[in-house]
Amino acid sequence: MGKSFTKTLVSTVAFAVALGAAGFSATASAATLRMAWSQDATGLDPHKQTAFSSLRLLELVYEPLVRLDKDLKIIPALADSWEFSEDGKTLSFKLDPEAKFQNGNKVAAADVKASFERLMAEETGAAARANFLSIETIDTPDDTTVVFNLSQPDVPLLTAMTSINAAVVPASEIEAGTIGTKAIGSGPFKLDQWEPNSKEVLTANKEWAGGEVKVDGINVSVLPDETAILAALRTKQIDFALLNDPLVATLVPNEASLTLDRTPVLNYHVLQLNPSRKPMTELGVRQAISCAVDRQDVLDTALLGEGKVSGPLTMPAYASDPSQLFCYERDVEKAKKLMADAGYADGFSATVIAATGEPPTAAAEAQVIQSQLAEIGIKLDIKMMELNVYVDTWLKGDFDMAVALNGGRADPYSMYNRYWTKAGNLQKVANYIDDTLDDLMQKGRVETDPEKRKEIFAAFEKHLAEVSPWIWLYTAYSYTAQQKNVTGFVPSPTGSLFGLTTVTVGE
Amino acid sequence: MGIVKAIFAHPSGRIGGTIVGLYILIAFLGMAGITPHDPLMQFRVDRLHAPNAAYWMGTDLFGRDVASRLMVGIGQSFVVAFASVALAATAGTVLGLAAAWFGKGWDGLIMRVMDVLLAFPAILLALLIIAVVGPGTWTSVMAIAIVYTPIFTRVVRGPALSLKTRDFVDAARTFGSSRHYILTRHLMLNLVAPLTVQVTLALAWGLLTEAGLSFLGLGTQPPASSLGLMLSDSRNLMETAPWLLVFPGLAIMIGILGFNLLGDALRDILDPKTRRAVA
Amino acid sequence: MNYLTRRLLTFPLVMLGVSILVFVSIRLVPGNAITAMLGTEAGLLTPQQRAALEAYFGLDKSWPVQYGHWLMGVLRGDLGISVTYGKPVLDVILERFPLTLELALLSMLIALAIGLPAGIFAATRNEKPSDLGVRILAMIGQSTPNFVVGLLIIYILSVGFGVLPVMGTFTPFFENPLENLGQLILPALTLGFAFAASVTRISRSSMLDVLSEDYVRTARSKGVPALSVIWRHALPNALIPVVTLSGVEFGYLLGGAVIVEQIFALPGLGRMVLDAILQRDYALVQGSVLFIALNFMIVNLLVDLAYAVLDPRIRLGDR
Amino acid sequence: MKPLLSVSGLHVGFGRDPRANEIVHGVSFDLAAGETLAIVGESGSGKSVTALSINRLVDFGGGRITGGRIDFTRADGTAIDLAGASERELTKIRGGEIGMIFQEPMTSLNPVLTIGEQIEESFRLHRGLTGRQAKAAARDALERVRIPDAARRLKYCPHQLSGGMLQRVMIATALSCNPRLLIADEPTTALDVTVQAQIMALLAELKRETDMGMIFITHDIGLVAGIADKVMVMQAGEAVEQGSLDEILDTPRHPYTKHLLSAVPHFEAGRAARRDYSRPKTPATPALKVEGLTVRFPVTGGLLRRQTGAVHAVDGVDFDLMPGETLGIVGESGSGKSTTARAILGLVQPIRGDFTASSNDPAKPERNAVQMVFQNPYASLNPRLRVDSILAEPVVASGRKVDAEIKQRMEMLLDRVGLPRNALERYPHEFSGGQRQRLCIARALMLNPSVLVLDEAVSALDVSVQAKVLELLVDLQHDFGLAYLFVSHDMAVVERIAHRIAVVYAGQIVEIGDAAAILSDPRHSYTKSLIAAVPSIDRRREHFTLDTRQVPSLVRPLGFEPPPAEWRDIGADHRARLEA
Repeated sequence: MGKSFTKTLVSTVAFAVALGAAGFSATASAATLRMAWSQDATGLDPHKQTAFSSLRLLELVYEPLVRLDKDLKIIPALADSWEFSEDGKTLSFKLDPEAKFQNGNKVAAADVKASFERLMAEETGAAARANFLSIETIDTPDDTTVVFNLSQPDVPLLTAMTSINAAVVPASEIEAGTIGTKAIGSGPFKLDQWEPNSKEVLTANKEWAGGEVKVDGINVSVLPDETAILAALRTKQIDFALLNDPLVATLVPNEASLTLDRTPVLNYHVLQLNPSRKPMTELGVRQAISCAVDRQDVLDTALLGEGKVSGPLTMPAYASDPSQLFCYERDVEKAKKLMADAGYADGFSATVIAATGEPPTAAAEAQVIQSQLAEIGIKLDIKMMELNVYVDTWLKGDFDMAVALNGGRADPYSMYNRYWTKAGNLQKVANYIDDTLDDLMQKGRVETDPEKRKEIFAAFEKHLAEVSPWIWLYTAYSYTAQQKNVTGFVPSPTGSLFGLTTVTVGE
Repeated sequence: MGIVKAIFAHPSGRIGGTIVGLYILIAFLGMAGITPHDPLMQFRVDRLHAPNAAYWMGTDLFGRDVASRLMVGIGQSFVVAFASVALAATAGTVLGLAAAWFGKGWDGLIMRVMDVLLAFPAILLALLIIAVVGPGTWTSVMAIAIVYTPIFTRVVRGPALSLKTRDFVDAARTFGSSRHYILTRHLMLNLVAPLTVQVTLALAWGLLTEAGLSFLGLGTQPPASSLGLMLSDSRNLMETAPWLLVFPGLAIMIGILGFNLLGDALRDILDPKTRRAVA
Repeated sequence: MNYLTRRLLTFPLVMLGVSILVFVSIRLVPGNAITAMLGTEAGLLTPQQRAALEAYFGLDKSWPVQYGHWLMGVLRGDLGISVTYGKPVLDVILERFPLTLELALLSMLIALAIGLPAGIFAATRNEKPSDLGVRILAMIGQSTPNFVVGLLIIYILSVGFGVLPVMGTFTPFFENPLENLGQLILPALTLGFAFAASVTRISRSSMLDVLSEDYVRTARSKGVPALSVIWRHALPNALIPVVTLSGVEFGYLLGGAVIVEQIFALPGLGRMVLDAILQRDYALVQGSVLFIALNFMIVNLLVDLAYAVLDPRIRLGDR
Repeated sequence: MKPLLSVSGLHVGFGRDPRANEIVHGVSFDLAAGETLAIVGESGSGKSVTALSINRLVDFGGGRITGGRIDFTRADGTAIDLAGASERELTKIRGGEIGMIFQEPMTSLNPVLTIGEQIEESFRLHRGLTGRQAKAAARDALERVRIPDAARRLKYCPHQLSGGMLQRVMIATALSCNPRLLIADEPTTALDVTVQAQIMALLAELKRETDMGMIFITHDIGLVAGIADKVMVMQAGEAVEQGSLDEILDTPRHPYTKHLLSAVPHFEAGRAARRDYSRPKTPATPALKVEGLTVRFPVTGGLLRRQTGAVHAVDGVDFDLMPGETLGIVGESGSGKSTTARAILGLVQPIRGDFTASSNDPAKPERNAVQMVFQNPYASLNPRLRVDSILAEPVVASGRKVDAEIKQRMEMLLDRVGLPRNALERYPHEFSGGQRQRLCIARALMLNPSVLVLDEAVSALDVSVQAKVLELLVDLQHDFGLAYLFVSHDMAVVERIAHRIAVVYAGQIVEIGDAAAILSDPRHSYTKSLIAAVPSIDRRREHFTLDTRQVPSLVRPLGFEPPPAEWRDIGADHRARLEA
């Protein structure tokens, strides 16, 4: 009995290992990039999807008229060239005559017009519509020319058009109502297969007008646990991976066969205050909080130092030296004084909300901030929420404070008009009305001279930091980890994976 | 206190009883704030310190003392486990007794409702409850309690049905004893034994479930600590700071082991079936 | 069999309860498909846009109307369309189900293959050191959260041995059995670990009970050899609690093993429902919970049938 | 000639330290082939352990032989000391050379295997028979124990057969390989008297057919008379006396043997009936009067559980019971005697019938006039309540406060039933079976009832305890003027306590009247067979005859009403139902 039991156990284990080993040998063809990410796309409609995880997939399939390069300069995509009229009220594009949809049809001006009209139609429900409100009419003088007639000069419009939310889709597909179920774009890859939250199979688009794709295709696996992604990298199951969690990403360099790329991103970590709620209504209290938070310490603890302390403007072209901003050096004494002056010498209690796992460091950030603010007598209660509950609460502005990771844009106006202009869509989230801020935003929007724009937004940033409706913390990195034989990836601060078009998989 | 003596006379009861006793002591110390360090104090210069003389079990990402957090965490996990099991046992007892005693339609109704709860995937049920109410200690208590209520209802209903036909209940009826008297004195008192066993085992389950919920980010909320939360926080630091996984992991394993051993011992002691005479 | 038929008749009732519970609870959760899709950008929507999207997601009607509509569909076999997958809910479920079913079967197989012999062995060595050894192992197995087991397996294999089965995909068994088993063996072991421990414990105690029964003594008095006493006389009687436990456990596993699926990146039912809840895919949540509940009840019915196979008193009895 | 079995100085112990925990202290006896040895003793005397030591089954119950020899002569003439034999050899001997049957036929057969499979197994193991041969052999074995329709019964599972049938199957299995020694451990204790008689007859007949030695273990010295050649009396692990059947029964020497023979109720065909009461000649108010009591349980079938028939558990029972009188209700299991008792206490709802009880004390409510004592003293006391709470329960139920007067009554009753006063602070498990039954009686008397229903009240007790409890009951009856309704299957016990007897068969009274008259001169055929089946020391080596009559089914179609009973008067107080 004893023997047979031991035997059973041994043979079971042996069987398991044998089976396991059988699975290990499965490899894809050399020229196909095996990729993994932890969050999958949530839908295929480029106009409607706003989740970053969706956009980075759709960017490989669809194309906008123009796109941003790694330095956030606007470069041609479907459009070969473009120009603003003198008065800044018309914007015309010349399309690449070679550009073709994956169904074989040429990308025509009519497709562009149809795409933007769809985007603008309220029944589409496209959130990005808000960025294109200045478009009045669209003319298509010929097959390769598109002219946008604007209600007022709108410099940030062009930057907004780099978003995949402004992708050009086939007019015929709009007609057929199949946008969102079939992905037919003009981009470098075709989406052959999509099993949500499981995997994507992409093949290179040989007809792509933008150049030659170096890999045959990309197989994406969705591995929700990032430690599993790391394990898969170590065992060479995947060639390339996106990582979010700095705790995991920092382990990659320990592995001789792997390389880790860090790219500073535009998205910013922020502690949002709600200036409509007492005592955050007091400028002194907000400033005290700003002074009491040690941004570098939060970064060092929650993100293991993986990032850069930053002011509100995160795009290199506009960013200023954060040390020049209000209270970016921690000053507890000043904070205490500010509190006392505002009548809160004994501090107060407040609740801070944070989303579970989004970003993965949210809980840690909240805890460090909690301990820092405790030093000036502010008692924070952390309330973690499932992402959708958080979003719901956030949109209602129903919080004292919120730990957030907000999206950055290449243009300061598109990035912040929703919060800090009087008509901003998310004004009720920011809950802070400031004439100076609104004024500077409006000036920045119509100013076409880059140098003057820079000055305007520098003033905007300085004022914003000083009135402290929010406490900007830092920007983190986006991480890509790859095997040593994977070369040529060009990362972008927008987090775009468009750089995969130049990747080669070596032997 | 014959039962304590009996537990300590039982070989696995001795181990289980000692473990559980020790844990309860630790939990009380933790709750009372008698810990080596302040469990919330972030010694940020000492982040991710390996175990040493000052920090017996090392420090975590924030430089908090793991040993102190473990003590508080055991307390927190115990509170969740005890409270949820107590709720479930109470609800289950009331429902199970009602089903057994009133029979017929009531039995059918109660048991069908329990069937609904049982058929509803447990983790999803917990998830939905937590999503509706928002995560937190008392939400997880409620969620775990609701998941366990049908189990306790079944545990009570079966023996209650058989107790109902026992001679001493018949005897009580011949005296004309009141329903209340029969339910409390004859049924409840005799259900104490099977319930005790089930409660002990459910406590072990409660600890595991709390850990599972915390792993999904739905249990105890930071900066408070619980065994499950400490474990789940440690998973991405498993390689950098293994002590963050090892100590809470061991703590939860030994704790559950303790409850299981104690439950087994109680089963042996309280269940007349295993006391069967030889030959 | 009468009993089973009566059980079958309670199915619709329980299903109705489950359907109401899931319908209401998923709607009580803050946030909806719109915020799930758009995140904070949902704040950019104009009222008209929001109304259009609500109509698109079917959120514009009152709850009772939505429920009635859905229930009518369910009765016709139409569980609705999943908004995340853009496919009929039933199709999505049936795509994920083979994995979940196989994983559950495999874990149960592992649990029974290890647990049953171990439990019987321990029972025959009652209170001897080898019995204590098995019991302690079983206790440890039962005491370890399965995500710890899973993470450790992954860590040890990937760091220690540099090997790991392919994760994130699922090859149907009949397409490539070896690859399929390679993908599932580790998660199945992870799940089977605690499962085996429970089986060990229950089979040990039930075997101990049976071994002290009168008919086992009778068998011995007839000169039946020790092994035959165990396999022929005791085991069939000892199996009933094991079948109950395995059935319940298997029933739960058919609902998907959320945590293990998450760790091993398996596209199973559990993660699908979790994602569906997170993405507020109401139709998918409702459909899959209904599906899981039905499976659970069917498994319970099968357990009852297994009793009848094992025990002639139930098979032939006049219950 | 060597004896078949020679046990000398057998010591058996249990647990971790078997020597310290000894149950059998040096038992010795011899048994020749063809001889029957009866081992008689009460529970805890070590008689079963002694028997189980012979084929070493005691090993599996946690026991160990710590001393002595068990020499057994095998079929090939070689001798073996079973006390030291290896498990390998024992496996061959068990079943092949030593067969064994047990007390509980219902639990001693494997519920998941068919009768056939279980009998065949012996043939496979010891005779090497397989397939059809084994099947044929099993059928022969069943026929040998007089089971009708044996071929079909082979396919039955144990739960489909009655206890008597199962015990025959056990015997068939044990005897299948013609063992040289049969150990029968209380083989009839769990059976009804008439079935017991049949099993005894069967054993006697089979013994005559073969040259088998037999060890017959029983607590009932009356049963021994019919079958044993030699008797060994055991008490507390020791053989206090052994000798030939006649020696032991006629000239017992050891006090314990004498006690067993004298103090224990033995059936004496009415000669031992009580003569301390006679019915008043003039009509008086009965303590309890039952008229046309009818209890039916619905039988349902089909999906909708529609009622398809009814079990006529009690059908038109009438009797009356005078103060100070005992009516014994006798019958076998399933006859409806317990249901009658339960119906009177309101534990089951009769569909028809009246009963009126009159109280001793006009001030007391009538509903407390009837109290009940149950069969199993272990089940009828809530193990979690202290004795004072148990005794207080009827008082609390009747709405009274537990005051000093009640406390006093508790103590008085404890005194009266022979329990110490400090019993009040103890729990039921601290008492023996007999003491618990005394507690039950005290509890039933708390409300000063006029009628006590005793449902098999002494059946679960050891024989010598039975006698004492019966004595107590008689005393109490005199002191309190109680009327007893004494329900029992045991004729010997009923004889000691009843003034009048009602014989119940298939839910109906078939004969009722003066106890002495009925027991000495039964008229109804059922009463006759019942009395004939009762074992007794007077009926030494009596040959029982086989009777395979089955108890009729009590299930009747919906709406069935039995024809009204017709009675024949035999004596002043003795009448029997007319038989068709």
